[in-house]
Amino acid sequence: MQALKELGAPGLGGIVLFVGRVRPDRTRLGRVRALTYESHRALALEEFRALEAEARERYEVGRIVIWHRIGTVPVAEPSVVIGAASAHRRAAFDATSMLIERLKSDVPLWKSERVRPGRPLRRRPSRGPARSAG
Amino acid sequence: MQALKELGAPGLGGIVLFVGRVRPDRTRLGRVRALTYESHRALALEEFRALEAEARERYEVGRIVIWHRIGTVPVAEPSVVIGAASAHRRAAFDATSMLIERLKSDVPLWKSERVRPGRPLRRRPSRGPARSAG
Amino acid sequence: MNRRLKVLLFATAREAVGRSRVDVDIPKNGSTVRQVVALLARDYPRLAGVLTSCRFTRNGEYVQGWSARVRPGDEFAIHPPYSGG
Amino acid sequence: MNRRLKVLLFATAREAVGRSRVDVDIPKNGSTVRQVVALLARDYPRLAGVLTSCRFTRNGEYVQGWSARVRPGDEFAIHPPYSGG
Repeated sequence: MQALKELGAPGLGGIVLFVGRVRPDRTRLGRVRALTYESHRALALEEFRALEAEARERYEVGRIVIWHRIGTVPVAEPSVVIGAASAHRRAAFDATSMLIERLKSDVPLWKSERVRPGRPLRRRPSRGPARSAG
Repeated sequence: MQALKELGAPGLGGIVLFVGRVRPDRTRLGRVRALTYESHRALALEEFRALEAEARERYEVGRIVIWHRIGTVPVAEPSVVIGAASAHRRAAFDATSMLIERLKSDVPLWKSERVRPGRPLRRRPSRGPARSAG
Repeated sequence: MNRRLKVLLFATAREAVGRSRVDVDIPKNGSTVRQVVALLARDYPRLAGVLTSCRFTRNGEYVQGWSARVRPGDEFAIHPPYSGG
Repeated sequence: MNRRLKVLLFATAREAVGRSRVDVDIPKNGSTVRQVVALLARDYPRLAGVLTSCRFTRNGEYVQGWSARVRPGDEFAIHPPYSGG
């Protein structure tokens, strides 16, 4: 995966990667089949830079990857990838965890649900011998 | 990467992956160019199973991957991959972090260093005009 | 003389207005955030309920307080609560 | 009558002995871990310094205490401190 390659600087022993994927949650309107993400692009990129700088200041990390898809992301596909590489694994865990928390609270990104409307559960009128419902 | 595929069960939104790689550390004998790992194989696999069971008991995790190379692993290549997938990212972070800590303390695995002996720093006897050292 | 304020709308704010951008006219010496927000709430009633939970930015910087000023030519953005990830 | 104890050696223990497995003869009614370890330290003097920091297993289970018993046919393993990852 591309993120792993970008984190793969020599000398950095520990890589932690967080991958967030679209879950097929049930909602009032049906089951989520995709999420659509939008962003205030310039500001979101600025926040990514600020978060990366803060992670570097707080933790002894080398490379950092912050990546978020915009547009429609089908269920089970990744919407966000965050990773940090460091000489010591604790720093990579802490930085990655901080970055995903802060991405959710501080970066102008929004999801909206694209659902498959629930079909009512009903039997088809049957004629003749019983058949399994389609 | 294979580990990400194995963690990719539908319904599990958060995947955390730890990748540990061989670092080109300096030692008394020279710079590490590879590590060689050995294991008490049957017992190590048993410990992997026990750790996975413990992670499941302590954290709300779905799939878990624990993978460790045995034999010679060159510098910069991964020696260990640990991952957890869960509906909630905190559980995946905690399980992955616990698993790598416990792998290091509880699993019969051993590394030994394969180093490149340091070459003494010396000038070659020069004749005629100066040339860059080979 | 440009008296136009460019307003960017995202997520629920965009859905309430039906567009991702609207332009509003403001006095040439500027206006407060409070006045701009009142103007928008009047013109787009569905937006009113959304605005209470929003953050605002002006030219890519977060706006501190309702008395902050915006000027013609600025880019003013309305950010509902973030939900990335 | 089998009186052989199979001893597996890893990492620094293996290096001290020069082999990854040695067989030692023990009494047919078994022996204590203390006795086995003393026997090995005598036969392989370089192993003595390593043994103090080792854990031991018997047939894939960790041995609790030096008085635990091993029997002919068992697999006894010497584990220096782990260093995986």
